[in-house]
Amino acid sequence: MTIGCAMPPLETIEEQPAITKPRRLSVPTAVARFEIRYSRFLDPKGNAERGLPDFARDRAELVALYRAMVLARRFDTKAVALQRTGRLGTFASALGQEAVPVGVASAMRAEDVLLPSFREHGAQLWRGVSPVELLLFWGGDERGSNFAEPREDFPVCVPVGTHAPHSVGVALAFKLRQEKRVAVCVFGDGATSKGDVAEALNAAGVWQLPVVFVINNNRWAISVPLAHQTAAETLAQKAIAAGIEGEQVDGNDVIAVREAMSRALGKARAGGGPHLIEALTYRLGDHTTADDASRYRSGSEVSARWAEEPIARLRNYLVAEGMWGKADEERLLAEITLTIERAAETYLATPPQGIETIFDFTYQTLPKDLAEQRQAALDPMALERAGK
Amino acid sequence: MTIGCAMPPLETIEEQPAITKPRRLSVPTAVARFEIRYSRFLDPKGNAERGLPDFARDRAELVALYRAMVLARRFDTKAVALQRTGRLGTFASALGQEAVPVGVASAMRAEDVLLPSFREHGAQLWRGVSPVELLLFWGGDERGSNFAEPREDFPVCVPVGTHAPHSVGVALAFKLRQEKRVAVCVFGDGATSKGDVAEALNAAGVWQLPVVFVINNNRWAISVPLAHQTAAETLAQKAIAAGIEGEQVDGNDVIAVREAMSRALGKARAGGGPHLIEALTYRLGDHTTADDASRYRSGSEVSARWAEEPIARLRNYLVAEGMWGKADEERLLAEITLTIERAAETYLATPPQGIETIFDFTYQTLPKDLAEQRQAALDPMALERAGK
Amino acid sequence: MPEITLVQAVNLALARAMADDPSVLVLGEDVGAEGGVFRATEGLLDRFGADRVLDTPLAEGVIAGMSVGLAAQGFRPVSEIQFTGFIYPTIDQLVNHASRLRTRTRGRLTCPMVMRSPYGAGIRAVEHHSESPEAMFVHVPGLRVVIPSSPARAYGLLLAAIRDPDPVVFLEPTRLYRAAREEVEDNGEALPLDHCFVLREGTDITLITWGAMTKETLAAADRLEVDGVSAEVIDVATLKPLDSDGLLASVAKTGRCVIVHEAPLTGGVGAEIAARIAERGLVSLLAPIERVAGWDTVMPLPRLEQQYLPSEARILAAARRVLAYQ
Amino acid sequence: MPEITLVQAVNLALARAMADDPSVLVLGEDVGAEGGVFRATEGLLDRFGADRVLDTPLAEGVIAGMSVGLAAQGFRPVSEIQFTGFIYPTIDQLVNHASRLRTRTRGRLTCPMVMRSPYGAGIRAVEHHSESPEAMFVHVPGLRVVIPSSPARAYGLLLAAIRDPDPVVFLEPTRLYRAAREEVEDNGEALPLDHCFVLREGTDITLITWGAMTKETLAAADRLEVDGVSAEVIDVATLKPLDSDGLLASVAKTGRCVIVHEAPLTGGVGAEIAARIAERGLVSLLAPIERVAGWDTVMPLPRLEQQYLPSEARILAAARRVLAYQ
Ligand SMILES: Cc1ncc(C[n+]2csc(CCOP(=O)(O)OP(=O)(O)O)c2C)c(N)n1
Ligand SMILES: Cc1ncc(C[n+]2csc(CCOP(=O)(O)OP(=O)(O)O)c2C)c(N)n1
Ligand SMILES: [Mg+2]
Ligand SMILES: [Mg+2]
Repeated sequence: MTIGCAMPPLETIEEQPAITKPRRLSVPTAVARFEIRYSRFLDPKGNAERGLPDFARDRAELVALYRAMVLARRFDTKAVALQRTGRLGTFASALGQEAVPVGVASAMRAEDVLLPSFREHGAQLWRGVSPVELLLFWGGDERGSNFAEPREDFPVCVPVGTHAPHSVGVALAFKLRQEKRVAVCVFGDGATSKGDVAEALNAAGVWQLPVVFVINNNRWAISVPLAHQTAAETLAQKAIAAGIEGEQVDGNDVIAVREAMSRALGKARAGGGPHLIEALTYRLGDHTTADDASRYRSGSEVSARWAEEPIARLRNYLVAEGMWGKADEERLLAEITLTIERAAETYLATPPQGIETIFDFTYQTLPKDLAEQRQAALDPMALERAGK
Repeated sequence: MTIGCAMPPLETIEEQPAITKPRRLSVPTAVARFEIRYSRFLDPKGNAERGLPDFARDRAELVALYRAMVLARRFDTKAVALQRTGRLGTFASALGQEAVPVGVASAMRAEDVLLPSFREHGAQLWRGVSPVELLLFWGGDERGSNFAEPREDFPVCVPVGTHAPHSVGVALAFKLRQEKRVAVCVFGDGATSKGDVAEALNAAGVWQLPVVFVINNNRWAISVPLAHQTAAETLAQKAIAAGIEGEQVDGNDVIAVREAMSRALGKARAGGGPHLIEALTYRLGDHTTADDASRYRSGSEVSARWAEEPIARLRNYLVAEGMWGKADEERLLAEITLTIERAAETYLATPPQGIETIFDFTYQTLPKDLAEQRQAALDPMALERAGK
Repeated sequence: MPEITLVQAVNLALARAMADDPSVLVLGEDVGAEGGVFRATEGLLDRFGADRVLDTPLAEGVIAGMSVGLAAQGFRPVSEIQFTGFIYPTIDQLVNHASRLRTRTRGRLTCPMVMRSPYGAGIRAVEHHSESPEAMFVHVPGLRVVIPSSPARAYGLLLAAIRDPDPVVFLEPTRLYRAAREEVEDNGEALPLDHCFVLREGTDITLITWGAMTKETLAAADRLEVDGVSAEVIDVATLKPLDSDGLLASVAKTGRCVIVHEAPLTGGVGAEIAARIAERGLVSLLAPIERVAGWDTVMPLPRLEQQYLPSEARILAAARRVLAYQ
Repeated sequence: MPEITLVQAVNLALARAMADDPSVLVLGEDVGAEGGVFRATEGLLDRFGADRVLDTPLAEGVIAGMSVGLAAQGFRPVSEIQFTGFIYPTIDQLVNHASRLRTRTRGRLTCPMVMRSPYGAGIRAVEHHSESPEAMFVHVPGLRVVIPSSPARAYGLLLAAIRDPDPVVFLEPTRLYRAAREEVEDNGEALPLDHCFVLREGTDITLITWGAMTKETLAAADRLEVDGVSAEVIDVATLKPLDSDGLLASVAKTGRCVIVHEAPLTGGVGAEIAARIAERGLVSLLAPIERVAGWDTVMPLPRLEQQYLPSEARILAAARRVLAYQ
């Protein structure tokens, strides 16, 4: 039969083909099998369930993780307080979720690029964004996204999931330049419903890009619980649709998050392609300072979840192992309190930018018509002269 | 610990928690397992590999399927010929893929709703859209989408994958009205990369809607082969991300397509929720009449695929079973040729609509400013008077 | 008759429409138990049940697309997009499907859907929560675009939008959600979808605006009155189709015109209005039209947003230039 | 120097930019072996390899989004959207990210990306392949919008767009892709991105247009010349930022103006141009501005598309009304 022959030729019709007896296969054949695995090291009480990974045998490493989680929580507490007193804009606290950003960032290298959602201050702080910069951003000042370092990290992404495609581009840049760097994109459980995320996972798979996607699954997207977000048993299995690897970790166990991240980053750095990590945690606080979670979920659900929160968990382990005591805790809290208070003062003392900045950064060079508008915006006298 | 307590209390720090010996689990636990199955009944030569489903024991049923595939192919041949002679617009032939639309539509009930892509004429014809209407659409006349029946089916969807969300809405309508109807949405392998499809699958899963998604996987999206479209081993596994059931069938075996569809439709009708079927076929022709596939794929790849095409496969089975002979074939071809030729004549004899129609159907009632434009468009005299 | 806010009027109209017509559905992110982030859908879940008030997955594209499917099946879906910053993924469905389902099927299938979204700046919201993209929708044939600026107009226009047989983008100015109260009778009466509203009659100059900017514009008109200038203030309200006649009639009377909107100047709806006046009202114009609009920059974060928004002072200055023109 | 078509000029500019600058990448659906459905990227894969010419999965959203990521990393991605009917899923990325990456990071990250797309009607294409959505992009602060109307301008403007440090939407009129040939020297010289082009000088009336409508507009000008009318024809070409000065200078000279575009009238870029002239050029206007544009309907399927597109006759009629105005 030749190409372009639209119908089977009439002549062949009487060439009776051989008939074979039906082979009566009772079931269809399985052509692909998948499995999603879950891992953790510390149980909710802080007991080690398995041998800890190497980094976790080092007290300094664990204390650094602990410190970062406490810093994140204290930052959140301060930010909420500033918002409540009208000195900060709407703010999204990560109360109870600190192990995800800290576990993620602590496994990254400085030269990797983080693409955070709006609830990853913990990761931003670890990577060197200052609390002042974070407060500026949440206080409504663009300079908060012009952090001194890390210069190539993306700013907070407010539109849910839309940064996932960016991470594909960043990772492709690394691959094309043959750099051993990895893009890390973090988003929430709600974001997994967005087409952007599916498109990004798929594209990352096609090019086997060095990118790690992390789902900070805090079980709620504002008022929508996970069960109404998807029928998928796990969010890690979103990876299967893209033909990439996915796994689940206890997102309240910072050791588990960091360990999974390290593996994923190592694989990506070695050219092994993308990876998806679903970190199971819980949003203990309101969605943002503009939210009142008691409208849509019960207090008892929340209080039950307090028993799993990541800071107490790691502290229990540290204390049990004799690595941490009351004096350490007091010293740490004092240090962090000072850091945060100073940052808040600096933030509050920072005068707003001039209005000209909104013009000056629209394009690299100011177009003519925009220059005229800039002039008008800067010159209240123009209004005066016009007769107000 | 009470809700709202941001840090674990300092007092508890010295209450040494019990230490348990690490349980040394060597591997993480599997929390979810999935399997994608593949089914077919007729092998490429037309031999039955397994016992056929009930409907396929009935000659009339099989002949109807055969006729529908031949009709689709002949329609395509005619449409391409019309295009080549400047009497039809760009056209997308389904050469070699006829078993998918025919298998899909033949399993549906009249009251179900089909949401087709641009390569499913075979399904539209089965459901009652006339060849004249199809030619009108492809000839550039909106009346082609105002088919006499089935009145609730969606028109051809040209933007890839954007009809998947529509099928969610249609299925939700059925569910809310407690009607035992199913929405059937068909799209290509390329469409599975689009966020719309992922969003639709997920939403259908959340509400367990009566919708069957069918991937007409012809291995190419214009010039992009499946391997560059996704890293996923199968496209059926896109369902896993949505927590819904997915399976693969031989899309060149019309019996397999229809059987899988019947199961999926039955499940959906019974309230069992959505289903995804990946039908594996091959685009034997160019992407459209505007395409030249020899630019991007080899002739030998294509000729090898001719050995699997669906019409010869079913005919071989029918002939081998003594259900079909040369005389049947000749009679069928004559009948279909007549049908198609008459349709083409009617199409060619249909004068275009008046330009007023583009105004009259923009809204249900014509807004004032549009009425003025309608007037201007209808009145060439206005131009005349203006001095041309 | 109770005095209610704009967002309460939206809620009232939704409840009324749902009570009157079982085909009306409300859907979107957090519209159920949460009652919407601004409480526009508060109480609807309790009253009408989970079959008519649906929390959707977090995906604006599928909210728009499933609305098309529901509408084609005879439902009247009223969806909420949480902020206009997240409305862009719906544009594909609005342009390629919702707005043309009727015309591409020559009336066989239609699309009576409403997409509501809070819009505009001035509430010190986070990034992407303050934009005014109405011009993008106004350019799309087959859509209607409606923006209320008072509780009563919110009630009447939303009822009309829901009852309309074609797709409507309904943008609600967040800055006005709770800014003022007005008596609104829940009488089920809709307002027309193709008329602008004269908020204040005047003879010397026409100030044309919509949405939250009605506030500053009315304030400017008050101020002008002190100076002895009689300003007519028009709330366009139904931006598409646009009531050219209503606007032209006012300008014919006053001969002078300032158009005010929050969205960036270039390509804003003010351009269309100015163009129509320049085409058909040129004879009556005694002075150039001025537009006072958002700057052609990205909406700044809250610390600078007040300097982005057209101020009463800018409106006044423009009006005075136009009035002074000989 | 060879005579080449507009689509060949696009190809030439792409090749030139890639040869000059290793950070330039080409990506999109079917841009590789296929060379693009219109052959705009033909030969680039062979010449520059699969690391620089990337066939993407079928997902316009990710094409736009990954361009942002690539651009932030210092690449200059030039993506192709196969038809503007499929460009809508990119709007979210363009509005919420590409156009504001610079301003939201105060210059720390920037977005030098180009998104090319064939656009416009007149080639008897299937549904959704004939739209002209330029106005949607012109409204977005931080974007540039460029439309060439000749091979030489395609070459020079595309080079400029690729070298520009900010995001550019570059729309190519399909109807002109192979309509005419012109000598284009491959000299690597870019054209300015903020100037309109006077295609024909004249003194009695200014005809302003862009894209494929330059053809009918120039024909109308020829015809007017027969009648003794000297028409100036301007190709706006760089729609955003808009060269107001260039347009105003011409209208100041002629006092009369007709604006011609394919996109629907309402909210089209013609509105912005008319508004600017009405604001700043009113004194020089001897007659009302007229706009000749696509109707405010959905673009019809091919059998009616010619009646949708502004014809030479409609342009002429408008010009004559404007000329006759006293
Ligand atoms: C595209 C988009 N739609 C809606 C919103 C409004 N919104 C902000 S956060 C949020 C829920 C996000 O849930 P999830 O992804 O689980 O992240 P979480 O807030 O729980 O960290 C919504 C709907 C948004 N920011 N972006
Ligand atoms: C959203 C969108 N992008 C691009 C196109 C142009 N286009 C038409 S068909 C096609 C390939 C579709 O591939 P697939 O989904 O596999 O369907 P097939 O054509 O193979 O039946 C493309 C890219 C389109 N129609 N819609
Ligand atoms: Mg969440
Ligand atoms: Mg395909």
